[in-house]
Amino acid sequence: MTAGNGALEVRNLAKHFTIGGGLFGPEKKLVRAVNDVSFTVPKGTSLGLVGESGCGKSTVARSLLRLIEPDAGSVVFDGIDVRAAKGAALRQLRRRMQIVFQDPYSSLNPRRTIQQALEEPLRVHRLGTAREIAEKIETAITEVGLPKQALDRYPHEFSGGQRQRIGIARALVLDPELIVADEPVSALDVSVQAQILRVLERLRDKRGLSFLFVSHDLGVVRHFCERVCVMYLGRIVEQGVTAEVFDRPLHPYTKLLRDSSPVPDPTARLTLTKIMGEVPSAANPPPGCTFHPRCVRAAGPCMTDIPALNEHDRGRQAACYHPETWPGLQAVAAAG
Amino acid sequence: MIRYAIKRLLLAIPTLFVMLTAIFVLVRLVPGDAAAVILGDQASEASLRALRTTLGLDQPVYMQYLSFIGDVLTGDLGRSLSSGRSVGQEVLLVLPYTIELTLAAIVIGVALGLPLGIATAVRRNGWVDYAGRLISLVGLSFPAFVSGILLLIVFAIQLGWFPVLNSGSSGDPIERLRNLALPAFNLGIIMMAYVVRVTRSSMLGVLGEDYIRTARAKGVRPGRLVIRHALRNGLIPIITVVGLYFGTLIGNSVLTEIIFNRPGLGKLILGALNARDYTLLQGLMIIFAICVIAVNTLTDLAYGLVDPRVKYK
Amino acid sequence: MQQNQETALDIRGLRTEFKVGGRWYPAVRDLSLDVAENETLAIVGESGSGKSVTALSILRLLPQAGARIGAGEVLFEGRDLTKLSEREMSSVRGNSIAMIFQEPMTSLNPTMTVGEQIAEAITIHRGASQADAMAEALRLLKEVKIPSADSRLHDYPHQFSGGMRQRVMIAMALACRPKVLLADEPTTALDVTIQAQVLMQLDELKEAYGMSVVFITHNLGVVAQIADRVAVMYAGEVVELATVDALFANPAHPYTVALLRTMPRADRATESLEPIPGSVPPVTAMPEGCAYASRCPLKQPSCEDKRPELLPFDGPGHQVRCPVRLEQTRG
Amino acid sequence: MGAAVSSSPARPGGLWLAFSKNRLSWVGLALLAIIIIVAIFAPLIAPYDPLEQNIVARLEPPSAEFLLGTDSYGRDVLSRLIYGTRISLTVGFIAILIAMTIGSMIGILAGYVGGVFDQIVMGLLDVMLSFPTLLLGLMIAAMLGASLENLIIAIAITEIAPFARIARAPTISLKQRDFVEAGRALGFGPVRIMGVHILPNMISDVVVMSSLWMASAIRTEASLSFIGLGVPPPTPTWGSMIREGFENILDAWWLAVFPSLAILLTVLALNLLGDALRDAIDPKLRAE
Repeated sequence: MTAGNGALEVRNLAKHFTIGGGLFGPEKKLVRAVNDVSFTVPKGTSLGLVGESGCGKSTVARSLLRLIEPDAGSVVFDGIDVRAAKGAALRQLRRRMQIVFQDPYSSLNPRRTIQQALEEPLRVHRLGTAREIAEKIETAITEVGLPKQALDRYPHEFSGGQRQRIGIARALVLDPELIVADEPVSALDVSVQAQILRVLERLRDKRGLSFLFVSHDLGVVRHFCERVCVMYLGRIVEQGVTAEVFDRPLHPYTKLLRDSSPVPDPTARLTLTKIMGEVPSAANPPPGCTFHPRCVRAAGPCMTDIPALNEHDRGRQAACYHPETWPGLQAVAAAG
Repeated sequence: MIRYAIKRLLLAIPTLFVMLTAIFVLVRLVPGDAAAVILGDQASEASLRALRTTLGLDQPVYMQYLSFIGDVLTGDLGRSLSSGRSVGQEVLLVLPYTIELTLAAIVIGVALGLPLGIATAVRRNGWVDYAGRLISLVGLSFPAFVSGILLLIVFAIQLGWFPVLNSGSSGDPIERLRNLALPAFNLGIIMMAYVVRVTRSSMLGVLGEDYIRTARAKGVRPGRLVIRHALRNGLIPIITVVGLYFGTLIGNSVLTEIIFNRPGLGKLILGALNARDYTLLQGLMIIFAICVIAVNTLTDLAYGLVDPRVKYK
Repeated sequence: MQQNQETALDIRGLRTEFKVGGRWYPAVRDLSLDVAENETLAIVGESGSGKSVTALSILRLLPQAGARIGAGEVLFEGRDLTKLSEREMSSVRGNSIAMIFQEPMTSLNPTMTVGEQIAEAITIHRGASQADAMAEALRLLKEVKIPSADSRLHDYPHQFSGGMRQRVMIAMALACRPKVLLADEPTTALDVTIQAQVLMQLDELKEAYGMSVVFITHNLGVVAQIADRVAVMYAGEVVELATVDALFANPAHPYTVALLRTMPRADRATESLEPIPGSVPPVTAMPEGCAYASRCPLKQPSCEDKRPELLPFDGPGHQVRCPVRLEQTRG
Repeated sequence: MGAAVSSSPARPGGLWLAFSKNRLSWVGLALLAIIIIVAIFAPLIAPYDPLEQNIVARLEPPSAEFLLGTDSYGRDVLSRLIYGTRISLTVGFIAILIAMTIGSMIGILAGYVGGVFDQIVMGLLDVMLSFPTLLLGLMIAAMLGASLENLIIAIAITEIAPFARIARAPTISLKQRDFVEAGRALGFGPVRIMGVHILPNMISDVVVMSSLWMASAIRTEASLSFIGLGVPPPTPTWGSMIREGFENILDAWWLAVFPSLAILLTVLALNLLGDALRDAIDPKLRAE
């Protein structure tokens, strides 16, 4: 493994859930929520994780911080094995990797003032004197664009966007190096969404933060992330530089996702002749490439074998036997 | 559905074991020598020893437990210390009266409580609502023996409409009904209070659901909206809660039987308590436990019938 | 676009009020809109703009306590819907005006089969027998492309996915061939690929059934996909009304302009987003003058004194509630 | 009051506002206040010694001398009623306090830990919950013997299961809230999360129910006393007074009626209060 370079490296991450079972439930079923997921977030960069609901993107995000314990694979942050960390080492890691949540109404304890919410992590980790702690939280709250007076108030006195800023401030007080942002702007109105994206951009530039940015909104990911991983039914089906992936998608699912995303331009109306089917249940995935029942290009091995995530062009990877072809993009035939 | 039913029935088995174990432990909670407690201070050493052997108290606790479970599973609940009859016989003698009483109470409670509960929810904050809620609160505040005594004083002693001394055993159906009326009404109004309350909160919850708005948007009129769309969904929690109420109903029927001097399990318990007849008491608890488990199981099955989602959960 | 066409629904001066702390405050103010036959009118706005309240007001589905229509008329087939009795209103709902909602997961009755729920409107409004209604329900399920519709007719909602449930909702709304369909954020809770399917299907059905659609959404991308005309709402008012092409090519109101600049696009790089500063004034503290003034880059001192009116802008049917912009174009 | 309350920062302000608008809640509160005052100042209020027997004045009907009459030992019913308040409130309050503490701890733990532990604990509690409260109390009291302490223990045990249930439900929903997840991500320990982030957000649910269940505890106490399993005589308790009245029901109606009304009023007061509180915290009922 690479030694401390500040990067987050995820290899072959897997998480299975069992549903059902128990005394009342139907038969036990194994749901492979996340399967063989690998990616790297170099220091100071943003990686987007896009996909539709149930594709496993949030599970990946939470597994990295061990809010959910993954079943297999490795997570290495700055040379330290996250999955093996215990006790003090784990607490240390939790300082360095933080999370921002989707729902600003659920992410703050309604009974604690903003001051209490921001102080608590510093006190628990015994970081600094009372004076230093006070300075630190003032810095954090102004950094996210709220006045110091906000500290004495309770969460319910703030709007959704303001709460989201507070949630970001709370993640900041421990001076993390990586932020896992799980749909941080999805619950907000567009005008507020832009405000929050601005705040995150500023933090990335000023503090040199790395981001794993989970979202279902291609526009937001395109705006915020240099690179992107597209997930479908627990697997990464394509990854690469965001603009390239969205402009010239290799995997038919990426193309479908892009073509389905509405753009504010009446001259560019949806031209999809046919969008087939729905996402199958992760408890009962189709054999072979899990996308094949919805795929116009499916043929031959697609029905039986799971395609590997292979390099198709410089820095472009896709898990597809019959990737889309684009002028100027050399299609490297997938091995196997 | 069948799968669900079988699972539910299987689940009753561990529950029964837990209850039996709890009863076993409870009965052994008697401080000091149980035989001495039963026979009193004056008992001779010989009679004490004899009783200990009869009750199996001279054996180690685990043996006592095993033979207790074994006896229960083979249907042997022991013999009453005072009458010498088997517990099963004692219970069978009076069980019909208790069943008659609780069934009558359930019918009264649901027949009055359900419509009133629906009315309070539909006319929320109207006078029906306030009246219904007040009636239900007062009903819930009565311990069964308090309401029983008040009913007895007013309708039997002062007005003389019903007999003061109840003889449930009368063969004459009219007389039997007259005997049943007051105690059943006593239990019924408490149950009604309970049903009104549960129905109201359940219906209020359902009436605020999105699918009720959908139905209104479809042009469904208020009557059909309440009966067809809201009630069926509202019934789900109502059934559960009414099933859970069965335990309270049994407890209240004990008190009611004592007040109205009606034969039944209640009087049997009181007699056992006064005679320190621990075998009979233990046997009665086991029977109650079995009844409660049976009713809970039935409730869950009914739940499965009303809620299509249960089958697939 | 709406020339030479009959008006299907005409809202005039609608004011819908909510009771907050014992006082009535308007959530929708002085709203006038008309929907032509076969037209899709999108109402777009952020949360709290009053767009959903408008739709609920048309069918009078607001919560019975704490909300009321304070003023205005909703003219439909020669009648003012706000004046109808509750009984007369019932025979309009689901019959000549139907509605679909945002949350497909909670908007269907969990204890009735989807067939029964679709058939219900037919038995109520058409007096059809249960058997005929179920046959029609099956046809509708097929029409909205539910796979193996025959066997799914007797399934319960929890056996369907979110996208399928929304199709069932649509089938239910179409059951009596309504003149007007009110769609309140029908695709917001769905994934994008499913959203695209439902949007395209709604468009096809609109043509097939000859309906007018009032489509409520917060998503400008969705608006661009399906609308013929667009009303932009802000703080309970329509601030701009235009054909879809005019709105996106030549947005007039500063709010519309700002809104378009805050939306990152999937199909091209957005250099920098320009967030709108500040927030929407709360319904209990609406300013005297223009509700957008506090956030507006074009604000003039006069904006805060007097509420601007919705006046014609350049181009047919284009209206805007901003005297500053009107001044600019004239000048 | 409204203005002061609405400017208070924490959410309970809204709770208080909703509660105080309910007229019935005030009736309950006033009744309860009177009952508590009576219990505290019993020696000052009671006209006679509740234990003093008076052979000459046996079974006297209510009169100017004995406002609520006398019992078969010639003891003043009013005085006994006043002292009986103490037993009912003490038993109800302490039993509920015990049950609330133990039950909430079980509920939070089961809800937070989840999994098999939760299933087993809840299975056991379900069994307890479905068993008739009165019979369970009766059984325990009968086995332990009649005394004030045993009565409290018996009633406390019967009320543990409902508290555990009511504590578990919000714990589970709070556990899924992002701020609890955030706490874990920030490196907080489970004790801190349960104590600082879960408990304060659910305690109102538990406290509200405690008023309703104190009513039920008082009912159970009276019922057990009535059966003869309560605090032993000659201590005056409402249940045992009614029992005595019941034995003389044909010739001395007042013996049973007045303690009956006392129980009814006390339980009603607690129910009114608890109901109003519950309506106030139930977001489903408070919304709109």
